[in-house]
Amino acid sequence: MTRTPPTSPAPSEVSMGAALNRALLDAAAEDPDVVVYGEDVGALGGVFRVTDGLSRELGADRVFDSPLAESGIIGTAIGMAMYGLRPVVEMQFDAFAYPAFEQFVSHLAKMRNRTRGTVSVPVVVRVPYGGGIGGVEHHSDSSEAYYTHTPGLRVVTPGTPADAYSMLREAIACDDPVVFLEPKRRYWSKEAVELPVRTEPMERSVVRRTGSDATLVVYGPMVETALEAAAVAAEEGRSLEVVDLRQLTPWDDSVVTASVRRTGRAVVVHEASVFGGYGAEVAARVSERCFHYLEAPVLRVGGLDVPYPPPKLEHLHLPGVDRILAAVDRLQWESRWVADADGTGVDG
Amino acid sequence: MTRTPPTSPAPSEVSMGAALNRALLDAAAEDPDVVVYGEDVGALGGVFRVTDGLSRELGADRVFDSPLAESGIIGTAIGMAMYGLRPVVEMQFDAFAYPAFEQFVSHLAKMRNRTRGTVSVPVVVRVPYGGGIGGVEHHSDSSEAYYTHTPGLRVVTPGTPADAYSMLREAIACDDPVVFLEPKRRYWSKEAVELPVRTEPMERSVVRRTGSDATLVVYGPMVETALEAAAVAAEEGRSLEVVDLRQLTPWDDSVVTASVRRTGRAVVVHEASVFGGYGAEVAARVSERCFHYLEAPVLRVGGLDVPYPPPKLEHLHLPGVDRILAAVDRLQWESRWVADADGTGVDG
Amino acid sequence: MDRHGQRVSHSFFTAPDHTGLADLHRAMVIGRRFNQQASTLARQGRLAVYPSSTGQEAAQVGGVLALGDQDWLFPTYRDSVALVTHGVDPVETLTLFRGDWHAGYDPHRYRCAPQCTPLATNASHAVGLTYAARRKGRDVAALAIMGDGATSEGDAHEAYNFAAVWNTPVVFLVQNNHWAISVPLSTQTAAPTLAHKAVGYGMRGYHVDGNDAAAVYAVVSHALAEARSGGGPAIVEALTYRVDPHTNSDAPQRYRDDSEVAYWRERDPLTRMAALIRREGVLGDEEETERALAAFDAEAEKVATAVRDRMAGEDELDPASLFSDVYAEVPPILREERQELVDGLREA
Amino acid sequence: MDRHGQRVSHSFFTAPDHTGLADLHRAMVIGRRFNQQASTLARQGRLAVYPSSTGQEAAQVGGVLALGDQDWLFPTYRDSVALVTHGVDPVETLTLFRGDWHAGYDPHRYRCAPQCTPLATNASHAVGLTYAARRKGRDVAALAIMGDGATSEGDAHEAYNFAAVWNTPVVFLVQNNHWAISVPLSTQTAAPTLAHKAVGYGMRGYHVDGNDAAAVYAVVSHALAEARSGGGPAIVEALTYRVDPHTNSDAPQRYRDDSEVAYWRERDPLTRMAALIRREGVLGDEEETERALAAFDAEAEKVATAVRDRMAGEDELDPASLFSDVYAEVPPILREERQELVDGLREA
Ligand SMILES: Cc1ncc(C[n+]2csc(CCOP(=O)(O)OP(=O)(O)O)c2C)c(N)n1
Ligand SMILES: Cc1ncc(C[n+]2csc(CCOP(=O)(O)OP(=O)(O)O)c2C)c(N)n1
Ligand SMILES: [Mg+2]
Ligand SMILES: [Mg+2]
Repeated sequence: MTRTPPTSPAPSEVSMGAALNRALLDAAAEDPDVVVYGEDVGALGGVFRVTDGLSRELGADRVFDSPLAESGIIGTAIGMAMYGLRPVVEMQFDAFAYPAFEQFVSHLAKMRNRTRGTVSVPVVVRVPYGGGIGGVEHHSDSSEAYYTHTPGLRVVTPGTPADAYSMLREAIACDDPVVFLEPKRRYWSKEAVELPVRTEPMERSVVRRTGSDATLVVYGPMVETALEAAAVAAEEGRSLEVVDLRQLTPWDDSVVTASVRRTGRAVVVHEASVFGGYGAEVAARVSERCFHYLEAPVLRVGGLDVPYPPPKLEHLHLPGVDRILAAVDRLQWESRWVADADGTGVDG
Repeated sequence: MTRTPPTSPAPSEVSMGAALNRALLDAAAEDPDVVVYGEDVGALGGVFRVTDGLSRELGADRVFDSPLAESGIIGTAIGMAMYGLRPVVEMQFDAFAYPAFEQFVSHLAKMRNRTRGTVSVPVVVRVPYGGGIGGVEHHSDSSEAYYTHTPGLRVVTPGTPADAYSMLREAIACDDPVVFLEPKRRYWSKEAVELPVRTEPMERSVVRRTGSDATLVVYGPMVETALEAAAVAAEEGRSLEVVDLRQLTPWDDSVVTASVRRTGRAVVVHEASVFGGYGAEVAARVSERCFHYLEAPVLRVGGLDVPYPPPKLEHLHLPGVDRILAAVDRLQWESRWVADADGTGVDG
Repeated sequence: MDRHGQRVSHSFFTAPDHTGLADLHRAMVIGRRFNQQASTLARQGRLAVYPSSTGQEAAQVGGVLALGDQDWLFPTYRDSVALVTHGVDPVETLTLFRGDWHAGYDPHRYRCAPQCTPLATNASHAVGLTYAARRKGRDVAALAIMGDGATSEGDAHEAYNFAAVWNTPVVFLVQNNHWAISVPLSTQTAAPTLAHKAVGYGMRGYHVDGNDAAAVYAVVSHALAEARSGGGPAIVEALTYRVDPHTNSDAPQRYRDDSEVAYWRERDPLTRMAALIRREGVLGDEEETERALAAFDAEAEKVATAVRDRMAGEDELDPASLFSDVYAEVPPILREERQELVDGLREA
Repeated sequence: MDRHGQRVSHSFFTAPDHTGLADLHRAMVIGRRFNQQASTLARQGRLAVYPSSTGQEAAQVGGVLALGDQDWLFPTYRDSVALVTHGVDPVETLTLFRGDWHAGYDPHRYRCAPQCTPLATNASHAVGLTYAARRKGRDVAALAIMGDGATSEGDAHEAYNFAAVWNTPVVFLVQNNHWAISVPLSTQTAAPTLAHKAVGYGMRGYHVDGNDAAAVYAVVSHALAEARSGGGPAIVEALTYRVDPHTNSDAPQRYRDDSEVAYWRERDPLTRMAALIRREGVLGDEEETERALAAFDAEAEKVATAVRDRMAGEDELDPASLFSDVYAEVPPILREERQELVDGLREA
């Protein structure tokens, strides 16, 4: 995940957490309408320290703790946005955003539409999501599918520190409500990058590694994992392309479909349970739009269809390099698969 | 949707609403642990009259109104189920279940798993869902995808009065928590059936009409619509098979995959917005499992990816016979489609 | 005022002067006529639904007229009379119920949030909005209206609490009309009054005769003044009664006695205010009074006629408008769907 | 008891007798030791996390010992000492924090719901459970514990209200330990006390010194007795203090002063109770007293040692168990996933 330009002096390593922190600081410094609040985001700096020092730097009237009530947090943020502020609020963990679900679906997503565009609600909801940190129950949900099926919300998730910075700045500047999903296990992932940085616009998917044999479609925490898998595959002589989706809704599928039309094969990877997960949309869309280009069915690798497991078993739930490569292996590389297409049932 | 056996005396016509009402009555009469509560389910008999007369028949201690708070309703139902009752609660409309989302996801779905099977929570949550009744905002959501992506919940939806009766009885007897989605626009749909009736087990998908050219995969409110479409198609010489899914999670795809392997083509239809909808799972799974049998990509027909429209525009959002048949027409019936499979892009 | 319109004095609150009383009465007369007109339109099927507030005019008018020039109103579906009193175009008020769109007016223009259906959910918006206004140095208070039933929702609690902790100038006007559809107040609370709820938030609670417009006006004015000067938010419980059915499709005979309605009709807010006006010569001598009262009636009739006339035709609704305000810009996926829809309509 | 362990009399509540005082102290001593042991295990990385309740033993022990034989406990993550006092196997109590599974015990066996992390969400379960028990003719009350922060959640409100309206025998024990992670009480409420909240629900509210086990015991016993005999539920606010960090990964120096901790250490519940016991000769003469106190210490040490020993090894966790309790029966989709997982593990 190194993007050091060869000529300039090497920029320093920045973690995703630090990049997000800096993005909040810079956004608030530039725009007095930006306020940051939630549970423990003030003095403590957030349980993941993403808001570390902000209250001190920007003042306790700009960065502060609220009563402990998620629906109230989203609701008040909507009201603030109606009067011209740009609130950036934090849900402490993915599962703790559920109490606010009605505010997300019935108000945040719909306010602009309900009012024929006269009221916009530029709220950013930061949600640390996903697993891999050994958290006990309710601390590791991948809740993206709940939001991405809700028209009116913009759902984005960065996979690298540079994107974390750039996309959060964009999200704050954006007039749509943005659910900003932060892959919490990647808060400590580092990248050499000079901040501030501007990466591709967030609505665009990005090819993180080019390849010719198959496309790995990923986002958030799985970007790093997919790049590792692609590196291992390369050693084994298989060339995998890695596409990082970045904005999940509204989704522009053009980068992915172009890639799959080139490679003819695709595996979608995410941490969330496979059934009804975001990968279903990707697989369905890619299967439809690339039908005549596909050499093999689009496969999905993801969480098991069970409640998120306890810490000691989460490694069995989370997709890793092995499971990704196993899926790649199942992409019908041998001609017998195709020969079997007479209906006697290779996948029966 | 007539199932009159030719020899027996013609049974009378029963509406879906009446079938549900009777199922509640019979279940409660048989099992003293069944209690029915929610908003306006008592004296009023529910805003759709599904609980009409039950409070009188069964007593106000068995069928009653609770305080107006959905999270509290689901939460108390969980507690009751922990002590051996079988509560059947009503969420007045789909969108009004959202305040309880945390209880659904973090407790109802997980209680059995969290406790290694020692605590089961046999709660049935009845949710009138979907549109087509000219309801103003928040009264027509199709919220199934939120539940079907949540392991631990059983999500079922009947498409006919007989199924409404039988599946609700099964749901109440089931030891899993069941989200029982009632297609509210079909409350008034009638079928000649003698109650009580026992249809196929709810976890089994059912072929409602056999056909050989393509498979329509539907559930809930779209069962009737798909059968209409198939009838029209038949007149035009096209033979459509209609599969009614019934139980959406956990889903046993065997009936659908067998059908699609036979017909080679499939269209998934639902009212919910297409993006990230339940149809994505069906399309993804069918595309994977029937890859070598498919003559055309699996298509989806569903709601637009916008907030549910106001009454006067909802007809543009909801799939009807025309849109279903238009999709069937796009299933690449002409050989030029196949000939084009060289990569120059018929779907480009 | 007692139930016969006889003035009773109160040392604490300031009663409105003659002009104030006249304004209250005029607005109630218009409001009542508006309720009747809208109910008629609903009966004729020209509105999809209408939740009448006949009997509750005093509470709504008294509350709204207490608002200052910069203040905002956060109403529910029940509060169309409040909107009309607040200055929202009566036809735009009915857009929601007509089914043409959701909110029919520009909230910023009228300082009036969209009428809210998900119970108690816009109360926190009021808290956020007034918070934002204070941050921007503007003296803006808000009146957030909710029903007795809505106070049971978690969102009411969170909004009250945020307001109290943040000390934002919001007055929560609880219209206790004794029923939440078919559910009586006794099912909602075991507290002596809903105003008692204020205690738990450390704010003021007022219990007022909601059929006495002058009293409501006096109490809400007082509460707003207190709130504005830093004295904190307040709950004002206005005791009133919904004389009409919940909406035109309700069946109140199923849950309440006609005698109860009769009891409240005798305490009709318009009759009482008219009695006071006549008794005290608020509008001048007898002749002047009758002339002025007739003028109110005439004005109300004009409002009703205008509504009827302006709603006689059908507004042309542009299908493409479904897509225009989902996001600040129309994203590619919606551009595609729009194209498909428009093409489909052109073919048909 | 004053802060030095001097008895102060109270006419209303009945103080525990000598045996009662001894029991309270013994349980606190064991609880304290358990907290220390668990914290040590967390520091050693043998627990994924541990939220210590050192300083809050009196509140938990006093509350739990007031429960009758059929009564249920609904605890939070903070309340491990309550569990151990209630009789739950200490090692099973730690299963959650060890990361082996979620709830480590059978709730029915111990009449103890799983420790709850989503704040305030199990309070309504307690209401439902006691409601069900009453329906079944059993005399079951419940103690539902929550923190000061949790009272801000909508779910707390709904649970209080359901309990009051249904008149179920639940005592809500609010452990006001002054902090919700880093957020002080003043951010949660503007009310004089949290016990004031009871007023808005028409129930009793008690404010008790939460570091005085005898007082907590007396008040909770009283509240339970009242509730049991139809007097309605109650909120008992126990004023106490979390002396340790929120969990082992917290950084309290970021948000609170050591002097505050010191202040509360001086009011340590164990020290106070020991002083009273010594002063009043609760355990006999001086020698008997010291012997008995030493016996408590020894017993506590034994509990700690047993915990340490029994947790020295690693439990073998069966991957297949992930699938066994998601539904009452393992559905086909999970059978497939289980097979795939097991096959994958065998290969690797
Ligand atoms: C969250 C939510 N749950 C349920 C409903 C359905 N519903 C609409 S109005 C109503 C009754 C509301 O009663 P109340 O708050 O007293 O207001 P009123 O209608 O009497 O003015 C209900 C249950 C809703 N709109 N929102
Ligand atoms: C719904 C929800 N939101 C947020 C959290 C994250 N969280 C865990 S503990 C905690 C503080 C709770 O404070 P309090 O209720 O006072 O209990 P204490 O930890 O002090 O015992 C928070 C915010 C959560 N567990 N659940
Ligand atoms: Mg009401
Ligand atoms: Mg606390």
